[in-house]
Amino acid sequence: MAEEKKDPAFRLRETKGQMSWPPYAPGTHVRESDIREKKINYSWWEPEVQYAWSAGHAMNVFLDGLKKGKIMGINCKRCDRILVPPRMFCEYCYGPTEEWVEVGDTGIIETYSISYLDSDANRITEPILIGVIDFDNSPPHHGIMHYFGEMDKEKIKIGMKVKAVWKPENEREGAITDIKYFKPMEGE
Amino acid sequence: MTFGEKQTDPLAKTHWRGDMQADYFYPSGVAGDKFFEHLKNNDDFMVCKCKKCNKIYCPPRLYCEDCFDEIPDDAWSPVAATGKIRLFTVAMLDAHGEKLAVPRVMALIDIDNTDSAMLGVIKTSDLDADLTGKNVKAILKPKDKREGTLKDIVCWE
Amino acid sequence: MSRKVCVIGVGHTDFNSITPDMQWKDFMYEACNKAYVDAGVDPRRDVGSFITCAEDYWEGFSIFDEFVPDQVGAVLRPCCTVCGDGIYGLGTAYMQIMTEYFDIVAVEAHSKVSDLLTYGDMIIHAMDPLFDRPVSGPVARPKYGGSPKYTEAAPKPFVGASDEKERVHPYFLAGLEMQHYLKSTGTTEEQCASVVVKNKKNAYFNPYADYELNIGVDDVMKSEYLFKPLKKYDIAPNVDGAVCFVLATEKKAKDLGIEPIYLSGFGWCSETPWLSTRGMEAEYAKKAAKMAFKMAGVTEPKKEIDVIECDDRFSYKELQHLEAMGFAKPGEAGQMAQDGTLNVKGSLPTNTSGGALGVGNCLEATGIQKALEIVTQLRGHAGKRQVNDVEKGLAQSWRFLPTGSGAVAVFER
Amino acid sequence: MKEVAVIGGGMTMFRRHLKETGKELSYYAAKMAMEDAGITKKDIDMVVMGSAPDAFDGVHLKGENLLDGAAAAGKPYVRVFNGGGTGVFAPIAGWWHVASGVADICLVVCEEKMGNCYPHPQTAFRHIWDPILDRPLNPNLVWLFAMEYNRYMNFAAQKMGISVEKCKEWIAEVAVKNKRNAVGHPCAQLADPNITVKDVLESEIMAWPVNRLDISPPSDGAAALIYCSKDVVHKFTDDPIYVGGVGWNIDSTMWTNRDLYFPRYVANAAKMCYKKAGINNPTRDIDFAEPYDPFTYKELHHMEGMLLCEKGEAAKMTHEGETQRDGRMPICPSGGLLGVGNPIAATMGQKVCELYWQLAGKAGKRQIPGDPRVGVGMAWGDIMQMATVIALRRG
Repeated sequence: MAEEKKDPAFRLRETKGQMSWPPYAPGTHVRESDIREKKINYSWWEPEVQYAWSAGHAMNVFLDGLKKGKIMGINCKRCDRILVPPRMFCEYCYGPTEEWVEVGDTGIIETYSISYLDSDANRITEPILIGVIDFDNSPPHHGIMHYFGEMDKEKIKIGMKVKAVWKPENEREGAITDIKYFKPMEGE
Repeated sequence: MTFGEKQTDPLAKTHWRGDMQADYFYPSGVAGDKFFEHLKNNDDFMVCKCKKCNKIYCPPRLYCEDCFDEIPDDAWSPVAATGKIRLFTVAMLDAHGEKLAVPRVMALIDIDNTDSAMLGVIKTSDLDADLTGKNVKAILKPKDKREGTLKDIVCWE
Repeated sequence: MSRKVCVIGVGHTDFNSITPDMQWKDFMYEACNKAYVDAGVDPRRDVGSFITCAEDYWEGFSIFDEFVPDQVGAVLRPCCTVCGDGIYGLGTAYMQIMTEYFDIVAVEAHSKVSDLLTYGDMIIHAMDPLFDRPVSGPVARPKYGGSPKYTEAAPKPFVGASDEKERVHPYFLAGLEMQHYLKSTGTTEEQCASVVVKNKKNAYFNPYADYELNIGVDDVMKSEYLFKPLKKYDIAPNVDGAVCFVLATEKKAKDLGIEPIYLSGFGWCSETPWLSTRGMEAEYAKKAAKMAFKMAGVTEPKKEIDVIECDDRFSYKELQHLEAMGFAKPGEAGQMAQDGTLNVKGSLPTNTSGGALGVGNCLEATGIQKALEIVTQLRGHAGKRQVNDVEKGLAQSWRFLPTGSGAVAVFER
Repeated sequence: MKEVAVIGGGMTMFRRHLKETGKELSYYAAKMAMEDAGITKKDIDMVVMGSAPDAFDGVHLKGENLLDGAAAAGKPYVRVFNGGGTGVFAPIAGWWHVASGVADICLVVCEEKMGNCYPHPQTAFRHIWDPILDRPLNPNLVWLFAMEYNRYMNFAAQKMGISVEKCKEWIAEVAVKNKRNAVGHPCAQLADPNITVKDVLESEIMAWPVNRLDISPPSDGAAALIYCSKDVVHKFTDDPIYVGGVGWNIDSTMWTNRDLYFPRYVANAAKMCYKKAGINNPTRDIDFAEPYDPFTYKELHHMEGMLLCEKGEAAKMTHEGETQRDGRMPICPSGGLLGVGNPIAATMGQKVCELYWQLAGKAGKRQIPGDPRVGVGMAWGDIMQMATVIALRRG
């Protein structure tokens, strides 16, 4: 047990009138090793938390498009704006969106990161390249997040032109992962 | 019509599966740790009493929920792991809404000599009996198998 | 006080057991859009602040607040989430308007419970992890896979073992409470059954209700015991639905040419979360009602309130709440349900919308659905279920198992 | 509207794991604040709880579970939630309880127990992403901030006319400043009097450009604050600290549809707050600020959003020492999240309680020299979209 206080109870009255706040820090620190060695009593629980979210019409069209090798956006005519990923309404004018458009599968890197962490915060040696891609046919700063591949981590930069690499058609299932990653376009 | 177009294809893939699965660790806390540490080595409950409200808490607390005063170390004492059934119900369903193979009798048990109750599973074969007011005793795991959680209480009998 | 808060617009979706055609965003958008059209306001220009009532685990996101602004019209505007029932949202909106920061505030609450596959386990997850939850069953995940992975560097801590295979359904808590209610007040199971019959009948006249049913007390009594004495028909089934309210100052309402329905008082209260020391008398409803009546200047609730919507997600709850709020003496509410006092044409019309038993259990939207019914009644738009001469109405809700918290709102014309 | 005064604050130790349950932590913080104000549970009219995701503590409806620790058993109690913004949003909610005239005395408690989530608190963060567009890619939360960091850094470097590497160095100075400021804070998890820029730049890369010391790690902790209305404040103090104004604002969920270089939502929230607080010229009227600093660049990003400096120039201000405790505009004198720790909602302890302690002259070793009269606290949350701002003033 680390730093076990003699009196874990909080005794503020004794420090009344002191001018430095907080007067001291209530709490008992526990180290990760104390937990592993079961030096404190604890309970454990594994909840079952499963969902099946309704995708909604806009996402259905988008996912269906991915299956066919297309990235679909939708137009808000009032704002003259193509929304990618698509949605049923425009968040700026609060009106319904109208016309489906393909935005193509090429674009530029809006921003990126070179990650040495996986999704559970475990350290990895071969980094994951990840970033936001703005499509050529969508307005500036309208894109999606995805992986980059066939790319040198030394050479990646903001504004680089990239193109989607799709899974073979028979392996696509209507998911964002139907795109394997984005790779640099020739000349980059 | 709220939207420009609506879904009309009944065969469209409408749902997306996912989860929020994670495991959870719950330290027993200052008061809980005393309770479970005691339960690991003894067959009775360690409880505490608010000196101001004269309320005896089981499970014990660090502070009194009514007057919000701290409960000092010298207000702790053990009580026997026995009680009286205040309320009971016969649960037929599991958490998924399916029939339990064996119905489970769940009860709220007033712990003797305290002002508190605990939830518990009652071991009984008679599902139609009126159990209200019956005296029950906690059945604990063998001492070498106790882990310092509420699971050390197997059931009440 | 100089400012008065009133309802200027309401909107809702249909309530359905499943809603596969709409994402949660579309669903909320529909309700909000209808409310804004009803009030005649443009959310992007007129509405000052937005409030959503939601809990993460009901929705399936670690931070649900993220997924709110677009569909309620709150992009780049003040918007927040209140983890509570819809009536908590209404009260919050009331306070925000009273600070004079805003003139118009929108409140949204919804249930998309059909997205959640493990409903029972979720309520177990709300029980105290140390002293209540382990009673329900095994610690290890019993059914679905998909457990998190552990690495050698960060292994899984020691996990206890147990013999049971299944976790028990958390509605057993309601079974316990119902037993307490029946025993302490002398109410009978038949009286609870007549609440079910009444509410499911009322739902026939409510176009958005999803669980209308033409049954008699006998049918309810013959339905099987699931958590004795709680029977199958005593339990409100789950439903999807979204409701949005637009609240404004009295002056704004007049400017917009809308006859205001005043939110004249609200209150909420929480009892201790410990099942171990909590009474089972719905003390929360009593205190919340007291606070709301004080704010609304209601001195004789039984006389002054013309229509009541109270939480009836289990049939006995309606009776228990009526008694707690002072509309009946302990043990009398059951009699009132039986003799027709609580019917639409009775002297104390209760749950005219069909309540949760008729409309469905819509989680955090329960309270706001009840408020919606009160507003509909006060506006005189309730059609065949319209109560005559309504001046004041009360909506009450409970935060559901395993909590002891609830809220009350009083509306008047 | 009623004027609202702060009359008490409290906080617990911040650590990766604490032995206490969430309720007990809330109790410690609430009790400290109540002792500070000299009130008992009877005096409290209403209680507000601020707590971020349920998925950390591992309790559904966690607000309900925590309520007895927040002195709320038998009282009106509500929980508000804005992701990371909760640390300042809960005090804002407390403010409207009193400002609206509904309550005279309101207790605000913020609690977080991130250590409960296994295998790692990141596991819970995995579920904050869009389930269809992002979650199938198995994202890590740090990626998100790394991407924003990168976008911001490129913009700032260009604006200040320096190289990206130099800019990263200047940004790292934020970690040095805050971890040094935290020395003397009894609750601090990460105080380090000897840390240097080199240490920060050479700590392991998590997701470039974010290094380990650029991040504030997950913690357990709680904090509490007590408000009273101006009508009753004379019972507690002669020199009250008032809430000048509050503001909050949220941007679109679609973070990939926004330009990340500048936080528009912070600017909107700050403008709302400043307008109410009568702050016409933020750089002149504000004496010190506590912007949210879970990552080094965020402090700078938020300073710009809070209009405390020109867009893209906050790093320069830091480099020139203006944001030090004795500088022209002290930023995060408490040590911030980078120095004290980041139990999401409980950061109210640094972001609002600290304002109170500084203005009341109770901050001890951390006290800002001079006579601070106006302080601004800010928090930020959700998917880089929510900003909450509060201004406190003396007298």
